[in-house]
Amino acid sequence: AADLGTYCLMLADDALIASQRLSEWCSRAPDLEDDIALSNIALDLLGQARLLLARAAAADPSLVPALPEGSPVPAEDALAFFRDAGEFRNVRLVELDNGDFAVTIVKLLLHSSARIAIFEQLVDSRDHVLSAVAAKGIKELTYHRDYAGRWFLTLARGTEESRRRIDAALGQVSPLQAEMFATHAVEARVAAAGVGVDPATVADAVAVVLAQVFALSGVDQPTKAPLAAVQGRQGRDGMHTEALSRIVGEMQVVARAHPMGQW
Amino acid sequence: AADLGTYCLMLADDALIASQRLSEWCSRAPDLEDDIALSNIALDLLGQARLLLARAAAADPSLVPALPEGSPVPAEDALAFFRDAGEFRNVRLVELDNGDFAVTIVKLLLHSSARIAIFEQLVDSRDHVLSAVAAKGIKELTYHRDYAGRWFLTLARGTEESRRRIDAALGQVSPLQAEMFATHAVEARVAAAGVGVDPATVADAVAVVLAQVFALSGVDQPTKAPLAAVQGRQGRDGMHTEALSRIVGEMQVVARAHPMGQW
Amino acid sequence: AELLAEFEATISRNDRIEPRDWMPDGYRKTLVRQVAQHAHSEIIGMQPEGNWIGRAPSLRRKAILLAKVQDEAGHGLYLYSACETLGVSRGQLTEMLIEGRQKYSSIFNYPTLSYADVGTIGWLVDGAAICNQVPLCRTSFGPYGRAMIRICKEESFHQRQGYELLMTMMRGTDEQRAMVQESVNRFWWPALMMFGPPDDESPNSAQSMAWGIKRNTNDDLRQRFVDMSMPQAEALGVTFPDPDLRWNEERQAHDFGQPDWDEFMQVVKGNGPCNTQRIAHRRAAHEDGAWVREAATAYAAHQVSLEGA
Amino acid sequence: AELLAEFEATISRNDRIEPRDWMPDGYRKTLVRQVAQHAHSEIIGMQPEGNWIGRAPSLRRKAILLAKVQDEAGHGLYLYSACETLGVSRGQLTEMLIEGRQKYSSIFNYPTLSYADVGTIGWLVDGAAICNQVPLCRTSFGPYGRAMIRICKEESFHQRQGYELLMTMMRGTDEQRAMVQESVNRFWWPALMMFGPPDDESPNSAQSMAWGIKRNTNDDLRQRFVDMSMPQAEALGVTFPDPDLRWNEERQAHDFGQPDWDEFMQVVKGNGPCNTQRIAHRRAAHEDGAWVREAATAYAAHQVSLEGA
Repeated sequence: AADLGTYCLMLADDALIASQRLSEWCSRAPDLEDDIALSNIALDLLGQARLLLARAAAADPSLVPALPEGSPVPAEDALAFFRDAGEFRNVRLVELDNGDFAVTIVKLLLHSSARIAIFEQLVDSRDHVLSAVAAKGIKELTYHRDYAGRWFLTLARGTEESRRRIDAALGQVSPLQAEMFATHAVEARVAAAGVGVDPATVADAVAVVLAQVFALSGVDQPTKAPLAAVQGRQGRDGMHTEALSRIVGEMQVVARAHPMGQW
Repeated sequence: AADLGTYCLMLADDALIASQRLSEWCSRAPDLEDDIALSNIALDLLGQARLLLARAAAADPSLVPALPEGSPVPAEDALAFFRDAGEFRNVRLVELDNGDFAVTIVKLLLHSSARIAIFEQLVDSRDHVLSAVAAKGIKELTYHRDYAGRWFLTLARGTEESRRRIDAALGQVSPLQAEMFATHAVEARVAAAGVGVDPATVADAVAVVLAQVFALSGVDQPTKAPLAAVQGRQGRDGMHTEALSRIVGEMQVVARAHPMGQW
Repeated sequence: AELLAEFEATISRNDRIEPRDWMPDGYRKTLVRQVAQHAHSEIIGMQPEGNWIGRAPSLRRKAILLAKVQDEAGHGLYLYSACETLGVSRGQLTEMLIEGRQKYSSIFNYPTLSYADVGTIGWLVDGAAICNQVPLCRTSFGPYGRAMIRICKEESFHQRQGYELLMTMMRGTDEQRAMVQESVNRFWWPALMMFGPPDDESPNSAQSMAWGIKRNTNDDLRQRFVDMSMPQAEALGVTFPDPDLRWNEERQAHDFGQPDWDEFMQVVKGNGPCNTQRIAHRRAAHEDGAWVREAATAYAAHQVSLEGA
Repeated sequence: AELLAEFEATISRNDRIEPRDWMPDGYRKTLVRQVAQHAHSEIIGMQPEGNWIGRAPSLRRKAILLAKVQDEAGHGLYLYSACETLGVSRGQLTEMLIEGRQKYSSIFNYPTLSYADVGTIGWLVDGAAICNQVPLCRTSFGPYGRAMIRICKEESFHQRQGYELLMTMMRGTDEQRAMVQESVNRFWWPALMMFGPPDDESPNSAQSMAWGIKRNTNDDLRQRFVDMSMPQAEALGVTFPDPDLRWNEERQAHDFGQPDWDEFMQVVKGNGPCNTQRIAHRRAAHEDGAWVREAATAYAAHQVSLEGA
């Protein structure tokens, strides 16, 4: 149950931080249609995060930060707003600054491709909540990946400027890709228990999908080495980039000022 | 005493927020010498803020936010880190985004010019602490103004690009200038009591000094209308721009997470 | 003259004018101005609330707020489309907005300073907007009227959500209640200003009413809004910052004070607390996105030429 | 040959080589590489700590941190000046840094994740730097040696401040103590890596020692650092994350484990957790400031031409 809780946090935090980053685009996107699309994707991910945080809290109540007695803050919010940055379990890719639109598209493409592949196996989870979250999520993620893939192709084959930017974006984001497929001990155990998915098992399938996108776009496979771990620890262990404490600081500022608040 | 405390907060918050903004330049300035100079100015203003916050707390202890019993947080930090944005008394000019180097220089020029003129009268305050703060501050502020004035001239007479930017910066910042000289009821009372300075009394002198800088730089006097108040309220009343809650949120994040902490 | 007669007959039957119908130049111009201003208001209106998406204090509220701001983008989209049926493109309209040649609702030039503002904007600002807009569902120009029907439906939903947020906060801590009251104090007068200047100082109203573009006077709508809001404030447990506000038994309506019309004029003239910031934000988004829009155009052209080949 | 003999005599007397003196090309190149790397380390080193200036939890700590990071900029300035006496300009050095053609200390490619890191960097990272640098005060090249004297003095001050921050935090809450221990766990191994690879894998050491640029071997210095740090850790009440770390009575020194040299090589090769971020930050500052530096140059030229006229 502890493993299940932690595993749910991993999946939840990936979605929550990605959603928080995407929502930064709101009122800033290149066109209204993209403003709406990016908000929509942020909303989908936020929805996934909420279900998964609730499942994490149910599976292992000890994960939920203690709040003052009588606090009306629900478990999903206690987890989202009252954990410190070092307790977040997301991969580092989702923390990365939005950068320009190309960086955002590359992040979304790489992340949604990996997440779909995981969710496609997760529908068979012996945990019915995870299975249901996965079933619902696949449809959403397919839209996210299609949106990102369409823009990836468009930018790669658009103008010289957009091509330069998509290449730079791929160079910047791709070192963070490997971490998504590195098996964490918790993932190994929940996979063995038939509850979760070992992400290493989907790495090849994702690579094939992405290779198609790259080929269609006329873009070379990225070759940069993966971002190093810190003494073997990465995002899943709470070892993040400097960006996360800033994201979390902004996200939590109002909630933390009112631990007894109702919203 | 309540008026004196509030007045000290006004002078303190101007310095504190200006310092916070200037320190954002650290490791980002156009050249190492400017990195050092801007940090130096930020340090001077931080020093002024600390003395003034301590004076505010001594003059009116009720201003100091309540902390959990036994908290070791000193009064200056309680005031800096545990007030909400709406309790800050600084003028809106110091909150403004740093923008490019030209915006920072214009902000610094306008603010240091006004602050010097006020401090030059404040040395005669019947409050010995304020008088001493002013005496020490004048030397510091003179350096700040000279630094800003030199760069103003350099950018105005440098390249076409730098001229365009200094003009744009002046257009952006000058609407916030008038607020620095608008007499607040508290300022009127402390001035009448011989303790503080009515900023309206220095407006003309400051305008003369700035007119010289503009003339030397070949820049026209800015003509933009002042930024409107909100139902008569401005920064001195706690009515700020949207930027302040973000500045304050960042500044306070660690301190607020540890109300019983020692640093 | 025959065309004009037909146009006027349509108006007087309370029928819709459609894009392909003949219409007087003044009618078209007035409509473009009004619909564009309305569209711009939706788009600029994303900013004050969007300011708090990243800081929403619960995940449920974050989802609600994100969806709401997204709806505003959607409203902007319909309204720009309605405007395009009058022959002005979205690109042209955006240029006019960021160059300051077209206006948007002045309310969005006030800052949002706490999370309570999200609720207050929903309750009072969207509430005032609805008072203004419901009559526009019957406006004479078809695409505008139909857009308004859809928009009004969503706006009432937003208004209820805003009111519900405030209601929840009022059940919370003392700090939260104080936050709500402070927010209401700040937005009450600007909300009243949303109905425009008093009738005797509103130069364009008469013609707009004759053309069926506008259906009620500013003061009528303002009165209706005050009367509607008072019982809601009481239910919420907040007051409005107007000492003259009281029930007038004789008029069967509330008497109330006048907003600070000097401040209103300052904001309209561009000197409001956030005018520069709002336009700069919009301009930055537009300019930062230019390379993306160009890439999309280039890619589409390329596809067409491939299909042609 | 005569020049070389004179040079070698100076070195063997432990005297200083000055910029106008003749020196072998290899000596000059090695020096430029080392001094530049050191200068870059100071400048890049501003970032990990600068990351916390805006969030310093007390005004006193904010002032201390701001002054410290400012000192690092000052150190960078002296060292770039020392490098300029060898004929390479600051602009050239900066270009080489942001193009990745010159290195800086790998330690700065680790992220700072809590305010305790400010203390730990002062204590362990500055501590290790001092161990490396104190011998350099006697280095054979005059401008470098003199810069190092000044820098070492300030670095020990920083080290004491860092240690004092940690000491204060350890007297605080349980959360603060945990924060300190977590930070020490993260920085211990990277601090040991600061002395470079083990002597048998350090190719340039021998020549540098012969030239009097370097005065001690990597392993010597690393041992000295461990022996110095252990009692400090005990006084503080923290442990180091090394199960092999213990006092060896026979050697009268501590035995200790080896850092993960694979991770070290990854970081050196540019794949560390923050390499890209650090260089991108430096590049952005350099590029964003270009117009300012150009304006200063143009203005200075203009003034000169006015004076000439």
